[in-house]
Amino acid sequence: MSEVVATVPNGAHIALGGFAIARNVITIVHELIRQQKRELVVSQGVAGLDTDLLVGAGLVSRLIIGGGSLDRFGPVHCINRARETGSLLFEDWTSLSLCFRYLAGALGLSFIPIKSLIASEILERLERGPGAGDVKPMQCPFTGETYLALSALTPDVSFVHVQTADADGNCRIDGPRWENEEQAKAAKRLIVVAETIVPTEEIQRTPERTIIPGHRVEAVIHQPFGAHPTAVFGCYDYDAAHLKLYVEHSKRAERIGEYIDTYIRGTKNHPEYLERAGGLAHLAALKADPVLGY
Amino acid sequence: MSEVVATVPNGAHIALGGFAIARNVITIVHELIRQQKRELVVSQGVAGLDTDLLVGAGLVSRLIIGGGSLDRFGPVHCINRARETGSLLFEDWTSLSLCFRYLAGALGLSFIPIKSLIASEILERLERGPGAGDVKPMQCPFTGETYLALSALTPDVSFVHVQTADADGNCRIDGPRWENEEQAKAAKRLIVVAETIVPTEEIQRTPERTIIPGHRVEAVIHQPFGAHPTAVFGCYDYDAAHLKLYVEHSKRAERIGEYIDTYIRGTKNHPEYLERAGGLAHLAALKADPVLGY
Amino acid sequence: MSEIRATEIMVAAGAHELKDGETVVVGIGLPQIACFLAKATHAPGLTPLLEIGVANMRPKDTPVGLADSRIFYRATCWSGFLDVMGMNLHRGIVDTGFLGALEVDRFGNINTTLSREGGRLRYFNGSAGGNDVASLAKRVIVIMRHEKRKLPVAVSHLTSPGFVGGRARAELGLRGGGPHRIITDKAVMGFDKENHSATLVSLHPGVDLEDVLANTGFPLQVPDVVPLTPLPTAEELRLLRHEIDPKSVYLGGVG
Amino acid sequence: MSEIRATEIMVAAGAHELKDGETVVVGIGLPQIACFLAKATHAPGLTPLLEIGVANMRPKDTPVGLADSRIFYRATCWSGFLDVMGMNLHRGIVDTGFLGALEVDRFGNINTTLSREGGRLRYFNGSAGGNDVASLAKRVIVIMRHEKRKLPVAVSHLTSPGFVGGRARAELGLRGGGPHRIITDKAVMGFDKENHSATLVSLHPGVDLEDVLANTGFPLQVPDVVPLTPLPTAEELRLLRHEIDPKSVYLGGVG
Repeated sequence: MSEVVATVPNGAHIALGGFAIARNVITIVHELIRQQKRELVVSQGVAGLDTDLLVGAGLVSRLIIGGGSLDRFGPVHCINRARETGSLLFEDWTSLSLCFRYLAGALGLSFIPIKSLIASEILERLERGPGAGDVKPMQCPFTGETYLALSALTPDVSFVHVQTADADGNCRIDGPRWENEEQAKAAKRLIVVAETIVPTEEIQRTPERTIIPGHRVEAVIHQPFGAHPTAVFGCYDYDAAHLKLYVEHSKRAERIGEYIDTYIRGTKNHPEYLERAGGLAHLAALKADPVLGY
Repeated sequence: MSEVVATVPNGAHIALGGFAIARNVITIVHELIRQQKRELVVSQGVAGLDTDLLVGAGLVSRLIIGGGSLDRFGPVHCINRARETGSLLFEDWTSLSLCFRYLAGALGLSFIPIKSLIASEILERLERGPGAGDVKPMQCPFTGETYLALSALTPDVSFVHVQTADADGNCRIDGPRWENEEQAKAAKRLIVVAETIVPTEEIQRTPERTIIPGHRVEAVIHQPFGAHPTAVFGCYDYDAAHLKLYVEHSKRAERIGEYIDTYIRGTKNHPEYLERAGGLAHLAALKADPVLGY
Repeated sequence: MSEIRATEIMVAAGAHELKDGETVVVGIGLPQIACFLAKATHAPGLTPLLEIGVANMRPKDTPVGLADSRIFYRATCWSGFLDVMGMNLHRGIVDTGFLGALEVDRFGNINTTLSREGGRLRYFNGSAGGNDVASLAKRVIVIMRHEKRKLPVAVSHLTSPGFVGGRARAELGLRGGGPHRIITDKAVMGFDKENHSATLVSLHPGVDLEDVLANTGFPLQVPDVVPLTPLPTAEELRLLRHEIDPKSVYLGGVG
Repeated sequence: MSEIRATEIMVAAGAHELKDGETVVVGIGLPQIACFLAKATHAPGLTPLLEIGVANMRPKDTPVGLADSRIFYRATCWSGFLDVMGMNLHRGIVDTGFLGALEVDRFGNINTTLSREGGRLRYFNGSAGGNDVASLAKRVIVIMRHEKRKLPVAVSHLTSPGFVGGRARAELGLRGGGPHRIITDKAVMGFDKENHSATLVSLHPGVDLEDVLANTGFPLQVPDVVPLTPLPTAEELRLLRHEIDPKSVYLGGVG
């Protein structure tokens, strides 16, 4: 685990597979913070606790996101504060435009056309900012229709948290998958964190459920409750109490450090973090109902 | 069934979801022949018995395919003969280029770039033939790399044979799916033939297996053995005896009519065809082993 | 039956805009509640889509947001952005996009990115799928609280385009039909076919015109005759209060 | 043990070209047999892909073709063209493309579309994924029968590009590395780094140079020293005959 994260160089472009408060790669985020990585470029469709923490801990120099939210628990305070103070390069995109950029990367295309972003201030800001080189108006060679061309997004390392994988990295993702597949397959390196490791025979029973085939995966990390305090459909619900506690800290620049010291820098690894976050008894209460999935 | 096929106008561009001798929409093909449709444009990744029959019966004026085969049972004789005699407009593409053209259609893009076809005689012939308006060299707006732009392919009606659907048209496809998803979602109208109809509650148990959501589907036709004599993974194997018999007829221009009269024009509907093709006892022998899937 | 809440009038008005058989991309909160209400009443064949990759969900518990597993319970399809936003929305088959907003201006431009309260810049969630939906859906319905500062002449940040600068959508290079309705706790607004500027469609019962005009930051076109917004029926209220949002997670406050 | 068949030498030679850990798109027939042999011996970490959307299949029965359910038995992933041909091949991560052919010329151009026997034009299966694989894989291996008419100076139809006109791949605008080996029932051929023309790599035991030259339609470059193609080991023969193709569906005749 820590060895895997150690292979991520400072300044790397990492992509995270979480969405708001669902399937965040908390295991990875915590370890990146413990190892005090610097100058990271982070891309993600809709940022959640994962990226908010990385920004709060000061690891990020540039953000490429379509949005950010902790759902009803509040906004991504650290990210928004960083924008307000201009402490990092910020690229504001949309869910579909980032998905298309990852898709282009996954397909080995250097660009892809799109019909959104057009006539918006999002585009104006991209054209004035660090994203200027990644958007360009173009015409369809056949119809002449005007599109916005987007450059492909190919992260150095993509991290995704899944419910089920085998030792070879064949991954199942249950519930909606937002841009997980395109993001994972666009990346130069792919690292998976799985709640459950199953034998390959189990994967072979329903190969149509394999969203990411093993030959694309560099490493599989087995970490139950690896996305806590965010939710993993079919495994456990989000930890409302812990999310409230997090927002209490993230709200103020001077308090986020407290959270990071207590729960991340103050713990050696994810199991220790889980202990500090309430331990087995507390986690047991979050376990998903097998029928409901939450 | 026959009402559904009756809604397909002469001259329509139809796309078929079969591949060689797997999951051909035989039910649909037979009915198109019984209704003596004319001037059809047919597109498909890799043509099989389905399109070979339509060409053999003289329904097709233009073919847009990436290849054709009946696997070890032989080539697609009717299609190849039509090319040799020049009796129809023929566009020769590749698996990926057609998949990309359907993908563009499915995404609402009027074009998509690709790095295959380049420097081949396939491209030369397309540029000289009816496909001339659908390929054009272009540069990436960012890297300047040269691509071949392909126009989107949006069939008037797409037909796909699936293992499982519910009454609303939510479809599962087991086994490999070639270009089924992109083709189905590129089409203006989508008609599904299913081996088994399950209650929606069953679809809701594993929504991650729904490849085509119901709101995209205009009609669902329930027809067990609807793909006979081709194979449907998990349901039944191809009918080797019948395929040999078909090839015996398709080999010679003067004999294909015999097959069509006996098995298609000479039968009122698919159940009657199945009777003539050997009936229950014969079909029972083709049923798939639940573990092997064939 | 207790007094009808403004939120209940809003979601009923939203529901009445949706036709049976439509495909609708819904945002979290009141849009989703309105969609479920329509589906439970006159539009059983409606297909609600969530940008994250969900079709036709039938939640039994009220979710706290788009990433809450509760919202995709009993869906008939789980996919991702590429299917919902790409192969449905960008494909051009989404009839209605149903959104919330921080600010909406006279031309239906939407801001979900930032606010400038007392000169201080504050950032919010950004677009996520909002800009994509506003750009590509055949029509867009916004549901929000009716406040002068939330309905300015021009949004402080144009996150999602309406009739930008009062121009036609085709002129802007956009495929989608653009803004259709703004539904607030006081009124329902639409857009003028000619000048694309906001016009009053109906007033909620008990709300007078002056109140609306005083609380609207942009010049609102008012027709000679302004009908009343139909109240939710008793059955609609029962569904909202006992089945769709029994804990008043969304109907409690104005989203 | 019965006499070693040419097909067995061919698939063994093909298997020896594949390294452990590689990703390989395989065609039906001898390519797939060679791939399974490599996986069963020195390359357990090899990932075979089928264009139709299959990864890492482990068939127990011999299929009649690419559309035969037998070939995708015990796969670890079922997807489609978009994943295998798009997100693997077009993405540039496929190490080897392993194909059959009707004709291959001195520059490794492949014809799978038509033949001109006695002036009569006959059409065959066309490209399917062949052109895509030849255009995009890092290197391409062709396995076929060694006949003068099947190895002409120039193919009668250039279905899939090699070093077209003897030009470098980059010059042609192609991303993939191009032809690497032609494996026949008489010899193994490669391509000259400079002029990109076919060169002899090894002769199968018992085949003499004159035989090869007499049965090759194009001028074949011959190095001073021509090694012998290693014969399959006893273990490789056992695997081929008893596990991989026990019914000799493919090993019976030269594919």
